[in-house]
Amino acid sequence: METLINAVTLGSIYLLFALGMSVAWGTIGILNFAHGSTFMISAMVAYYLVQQVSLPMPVMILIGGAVGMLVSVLTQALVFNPIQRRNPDLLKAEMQIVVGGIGVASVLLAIAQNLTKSVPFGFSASTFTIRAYWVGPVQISNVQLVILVAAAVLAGLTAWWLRSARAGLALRAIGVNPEVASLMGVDRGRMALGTMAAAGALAGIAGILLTYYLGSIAAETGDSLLISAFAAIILGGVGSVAGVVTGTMILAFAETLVVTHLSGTWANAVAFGLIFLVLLFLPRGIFGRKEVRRT
Amino acid sequence: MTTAQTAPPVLEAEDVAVHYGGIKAVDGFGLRLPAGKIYGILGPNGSGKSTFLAAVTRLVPLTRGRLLIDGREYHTESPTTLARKGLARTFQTVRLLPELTVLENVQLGADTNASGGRLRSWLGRDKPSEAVEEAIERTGLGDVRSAWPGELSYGMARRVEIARALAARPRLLLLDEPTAGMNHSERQEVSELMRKLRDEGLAQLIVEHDVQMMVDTCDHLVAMNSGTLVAEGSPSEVVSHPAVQEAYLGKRWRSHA
Amino acid sequence: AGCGGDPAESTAGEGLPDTIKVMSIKEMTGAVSFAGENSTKGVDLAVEQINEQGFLGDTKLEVVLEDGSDSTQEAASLATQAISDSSYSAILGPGLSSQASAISPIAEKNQMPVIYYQAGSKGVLTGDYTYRVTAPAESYYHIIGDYLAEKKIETAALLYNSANPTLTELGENVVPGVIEDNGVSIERSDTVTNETQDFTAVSSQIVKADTDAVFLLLLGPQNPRAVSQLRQKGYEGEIIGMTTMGAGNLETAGEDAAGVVWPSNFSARSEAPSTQEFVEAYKAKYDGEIPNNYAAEGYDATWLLARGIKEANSADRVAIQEGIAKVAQEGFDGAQGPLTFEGNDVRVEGVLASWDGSEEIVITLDGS
Amino acid sequence: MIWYEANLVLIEATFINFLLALSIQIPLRVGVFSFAGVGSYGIGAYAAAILTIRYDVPAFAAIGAAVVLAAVVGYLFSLVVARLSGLYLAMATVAFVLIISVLAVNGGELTGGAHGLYGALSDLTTGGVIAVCVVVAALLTLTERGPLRRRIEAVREDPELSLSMGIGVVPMRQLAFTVSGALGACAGAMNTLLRTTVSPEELNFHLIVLALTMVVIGGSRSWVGAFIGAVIFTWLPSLLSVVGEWQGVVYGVVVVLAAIFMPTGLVGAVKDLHRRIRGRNRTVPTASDDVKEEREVFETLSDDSTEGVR
Amino acid sequence: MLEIRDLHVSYGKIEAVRGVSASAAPGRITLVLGANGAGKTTTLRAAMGLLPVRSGEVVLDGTPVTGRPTHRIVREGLALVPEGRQVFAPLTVEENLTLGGYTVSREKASGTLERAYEMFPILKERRNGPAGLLSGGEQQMLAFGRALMSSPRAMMLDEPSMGLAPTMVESVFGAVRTIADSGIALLMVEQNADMGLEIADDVVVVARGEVVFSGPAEQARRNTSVVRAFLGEAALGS
Ligand SMILES: Nc1ncnc2c1ncn2[C@@H]1O[C@H](COP(=O)(O)OP(=O)(O)OP(=O)(O)O)[C@@H](O)[C@H]1O
Ligand SMILES: Nc1ncnc2c1ncn2[C@@H]1O[C@H](COP(=O)(O)OP(=O)(O)OP(=O)(O)O)[C@@H](O)[C@H]1O
Ligand SMILES: [Mg+2]
Ligand SMILES: [Mg+2]
Repeated sequence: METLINAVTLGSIYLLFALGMSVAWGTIGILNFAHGSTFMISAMVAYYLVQQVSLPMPVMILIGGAVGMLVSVLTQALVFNPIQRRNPDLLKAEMQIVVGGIGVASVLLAIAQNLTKSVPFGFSASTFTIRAYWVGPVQISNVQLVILVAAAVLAGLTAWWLRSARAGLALRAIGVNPEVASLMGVDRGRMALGTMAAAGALAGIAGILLTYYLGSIAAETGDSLLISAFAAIILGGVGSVAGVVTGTMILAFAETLVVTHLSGTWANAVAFGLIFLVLLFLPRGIFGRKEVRRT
Repeated sequence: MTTAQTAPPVLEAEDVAVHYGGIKAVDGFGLRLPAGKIYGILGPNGSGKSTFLAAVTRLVPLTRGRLLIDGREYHTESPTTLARKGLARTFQTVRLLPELTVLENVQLGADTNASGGRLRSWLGRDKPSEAVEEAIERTGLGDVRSAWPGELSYGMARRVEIARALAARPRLLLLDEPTAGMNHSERQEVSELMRKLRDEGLAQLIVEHDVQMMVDTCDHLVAMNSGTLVAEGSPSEVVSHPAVQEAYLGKRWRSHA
Repeated sequence: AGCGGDPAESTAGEGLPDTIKVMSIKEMTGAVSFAGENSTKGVDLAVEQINEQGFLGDTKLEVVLEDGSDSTQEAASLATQAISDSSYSAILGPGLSSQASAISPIAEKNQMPVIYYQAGSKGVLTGDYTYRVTAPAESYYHIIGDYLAEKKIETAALLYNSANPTLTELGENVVPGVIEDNGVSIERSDTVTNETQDFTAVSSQIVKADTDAVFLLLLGPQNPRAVSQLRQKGYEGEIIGMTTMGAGNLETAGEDAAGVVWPSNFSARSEAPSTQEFVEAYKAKYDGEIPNNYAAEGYDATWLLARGIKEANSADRVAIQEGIAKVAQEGFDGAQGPLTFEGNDVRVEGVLASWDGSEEIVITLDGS
Repeated sequence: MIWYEANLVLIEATFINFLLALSIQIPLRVGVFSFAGVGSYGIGAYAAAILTIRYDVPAFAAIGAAVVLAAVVGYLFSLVVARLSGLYLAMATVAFVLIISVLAVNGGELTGGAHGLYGALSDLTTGGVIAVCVVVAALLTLTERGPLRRRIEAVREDPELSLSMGIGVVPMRQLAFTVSGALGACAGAMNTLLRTTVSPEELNFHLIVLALTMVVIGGSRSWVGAFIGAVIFTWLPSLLSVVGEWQGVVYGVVVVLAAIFMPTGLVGAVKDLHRRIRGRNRTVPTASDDVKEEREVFETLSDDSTEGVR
Repeated sequence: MLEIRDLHVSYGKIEAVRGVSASAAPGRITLVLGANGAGKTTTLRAAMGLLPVRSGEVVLDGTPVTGRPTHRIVREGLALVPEGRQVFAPLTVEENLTLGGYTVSREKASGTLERAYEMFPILKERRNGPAGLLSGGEQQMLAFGRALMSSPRAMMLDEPSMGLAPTMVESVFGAVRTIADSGIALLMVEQNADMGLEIADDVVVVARGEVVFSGPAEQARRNTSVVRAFLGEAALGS
């Protein structure tokens, strides 16, 4: 039972992290490799602030979200947008965007490594203290609760927005063919900026919550999450919120089970082996849309 | 041409069906295309013409039916072997390779049956073959041979498609709306080209919505609707067939007949 | 290279040139820059002392710092540059095993003395020319024994990083040996990898096993996380670690980490006179900053080299190697206390360090 | 000569990285987004190390064996992932790489576990490495012109069209996986023999990222691109050490600028320039006389007015 | 009123359009004719802001829209049915149509949606299937229906009859006439000159990037011989 809670919490963290990445990728077609660094930089800025003034958790979350949003918007405006402008074909631009993201990630990582010397940092200066509660035989901490609730609410909101709002449809249209989307009156630049802002905010929030939960993170933490998130999104199927949720949870469960019952060394092998197997049977992930192709 | 009558048809399709779940794109359609003839398929939008061509070229799996080239069945063979047997086709949408010039796109068609060993054909010296030059000349692409596909207007791009198919020097040519996007005089040029090719012995199967051109060009028309055959015969017979008139032809043609 | 100090022309015993140039390859940027940074401070202090004391007579020791970052290729390339530049007499090597393993064969082949710090993997010291000033934890880890006895520990759990060679060696062989030698039984043994961020699941398991102690053999940044999460999960037993707990790594865990102990090759609180001398000098040079193990190792590496040079009385690489070998045979007192050598690898007595919630202290056991 | 010796490691690394980049580029050229080449790098590295350490096999025999092994693995892998495409395939290949690295960590005696293997002393020289690269580049040149190039273009851009033109898409892809495996293994094996060690740490996500960056920034259509990418990303870190602690930032900025301003890689950028120059000299197939004639024809049409005609 | 005045468009050094002028008044259809590569598509795309305009002006109801971003031009009330269908293949038919009405209110959109379905029943049948699986002609209908959804003031059609069966061509042209009659200005590029001329009010003929004739359709219909000379014998049917 406790393993279940632990796994769901880990899954929720992956989810918070992967959600923004998945939305940007599945709609406007931006696979942002700087997502991990955005996440980390948000936590780092919040850390430096909380060293100055002791802040409560909600304020920290707001700060993280704001920093993430800012970083992400800047990345879009300065890197991805110019790439797309020069390369109207989304598919062709995809690779450039990945590499551009890698570049941004190295910039952010280098800054953070320089400032922190890769020594882990945490929010022990925040006014928030972790408490654990016993619910029956199960122990759950207040951070875990916040994470679970945040993940559920944010994923729900995202799903609802993508499904019901016309903006969600417009985003998907941009992902298919930006030029024709603009013929429909969709302002691609603004939509892309908005999406990246939301994705960045999600990354920032995830950064703050994860730091609270783990106690500390280091400059490199974002990068290791990136692979997991990428894997989870693919596993679930790109472009579907249900897919990310499923993907992150499966990954978290697999890892947790392996760590507790087998050996941590094999966690990666089992998790990725699982993804590999799933893909062999479902080549477009669990909830992935089939490719529309005909002669 | 007595042999043409006794020899088996170049292409024979019998009771072909292609179903996608509940959608029966083709549902029991067939034809026999003799050597050196132009056959045309007419039919409303969505009646299954393109799907039939895809089935014939083995690009989609058959739900049922029989396919024969020169009297030999080929349902299990891959599309690649068909190409080597002398079957070439164009697609309804323009499918040029953006990073090759017009000339190279056409050359690609000729690569299929380049003479000499495979190794030589892959690695040997590369000069546009006679077939390529001829295809370019016949489709009037001389001026744009070194252009990139992205720089072509729609109608020009369609010609490159035709040239690419011709460069393979096929024995059987399938054309899906070859003249869409061309104006009448351009269509006539294409029509003339097809007839000339027929006289040289090339069997052709054309899908096209320009009825006038089809009547002028084809030796034989087949009309389909909802995946099945509704009429078959000489062009004049088919265009005056009531079912065809009802389902397919516009007022103009109805009043004609 | 025109001046008389061209080591290529001088031969052993011919006396020392005006300056002896040494390349220091350290990780100044990238994921382990904290180690390079601190080590460099130790090196600088040692160089300052050596030159001020006139330890090498009129000869000055000149250390050229190069950044090998966390890249194997960079470090190896720098080493080749040093080797092909005849004005360099030796290399103060990097701290990552991967870098060191790449440099060792090159150094051996080209007869260039190299002194590493950290770099605990097996493949690092493969020949005569490579030395290491960080004692492997296995050589002093047994000092935990008394602590186990005093705390009456009977059962233990083990959590180690199995992707890191040093930690794997400890987790699979050394620590279980030490534990069992002291009559403690191992109830659980879990592994994590370099990427592991979340220790909650494994913490839950350890808490469930309810052992008297848990041994954490993890990377620096993983330590505070694992400690916090163990405590959050309600673990109340002893937490015992290894040197990666030092160097301020537990700081972010704050109170949660209070009482964590680990056998260490170095602690600024150690009572060894040579250690205290070093600590004082270090504090004086760096605004009262307390040195950590990386600084001490950098310092000892530099002094080992200087002693070797003095012994050789030459700037020649081969002679220096022989000089270092002689010094190693005798050992000397350094920042880490009395140093002895086993082959080319250093040995120290070790101290039992602990985190008291805000800083690192040394534990002296009064029992038995 | 001094320069050569001092930078020998980087010179060797350039060629190794060149082969590694090719192992990503070859599949990309046929439209397959596969990082399996990086996994083959690991296979090759370990195979060569084991053969050299345990069996004392001569360098080129060890490399050859590693290459054959990885080529076979690459081929089998292509059969397994036949149904995958795009980034889904990319993920599967990333999984392949990570699984190989986990296997290396857990390989016990055979792979030396987390320590890896060391002491793989061999007689491989820099000259040997360069010779191999020259041969590879020469062979690849043959795929970049004439019919083979057209086939590769076709398979990448439009597999279905390729089929209908008699080009076997599946064999082409399998071939790409096989060649990619061979090249990756060659890089890994030679690197191990030059450095005499291999450790599982080398096989990580960063190696994938490095290989991808080299290809995309150098150019993904020609081996020249891979080579340029290898040169840039092998030497850039060293060159950047002059900017000191901010080198990581500058490195990132360079990557970003390249991604923005060279959408088709350096090689592509040069080609585009060439194309533009050529385009300038090409005249539009237009003769104003023609238009005049046509206009005259229409003048007769508008007998009473020429309204609207310019 | 849509006016294109003296438009010049180049691809790099190649001048594809050299001073094309054309206009469409509300309720009227202007037919643009011209051979392959004459520059028709280029003109429409440039007017829509999809290509940079070198010189010249595009004016919609007195407001110059030249050089504005495409989505702004759409909001001004100009719509384009692009050449070659260009439907959003992975989106469903209904989603494609909904996107067409992106700039108008939901109520208005649902009204036009019904109209589009009435016009093309097959679209209604397939409304939950991906647009990319439709046949060529069905996609053309979808593209046309999608443009209707934005209830534009002026509309440009690039070969709307391409790939349509004769009956469908008739109904599309019928629809085009109806739309024009409802007060929308229409500029239509068509290769099907004879049927195009039947519903057109004005004609512009383009050759090699220049206008060679512009005048009322009536004139062209009267002087069939000239049009034939230019467009070929079959241009006006037999
Ligand atoms: N892969 C597929 N999945 C589902 N339905 C399909 C698929 N391919 C074709 N269809 C449907 O089958 C029917 C026949 O399509 P096809 O393209 O063959 O028509 P067509 O006769 O070529 O029409 P057009 O003249 O418009 O090109 C259409 O209704 C189409 O939507
Ligand atoms: N991207 C491009 N780069 C360079 N030249 C181009 C480009 N697009 C079109 N052209 C050229 O511009 C001219 C006009 O093309 P456009 O597509 O406007 O013709 P069109 O009148 O629409 O022809 P069609 O009836 O065949 O569609 C042609 O000569 C074409 O080759
Ligand atoms: Mg069709
Ligand atoms: Mg056009």
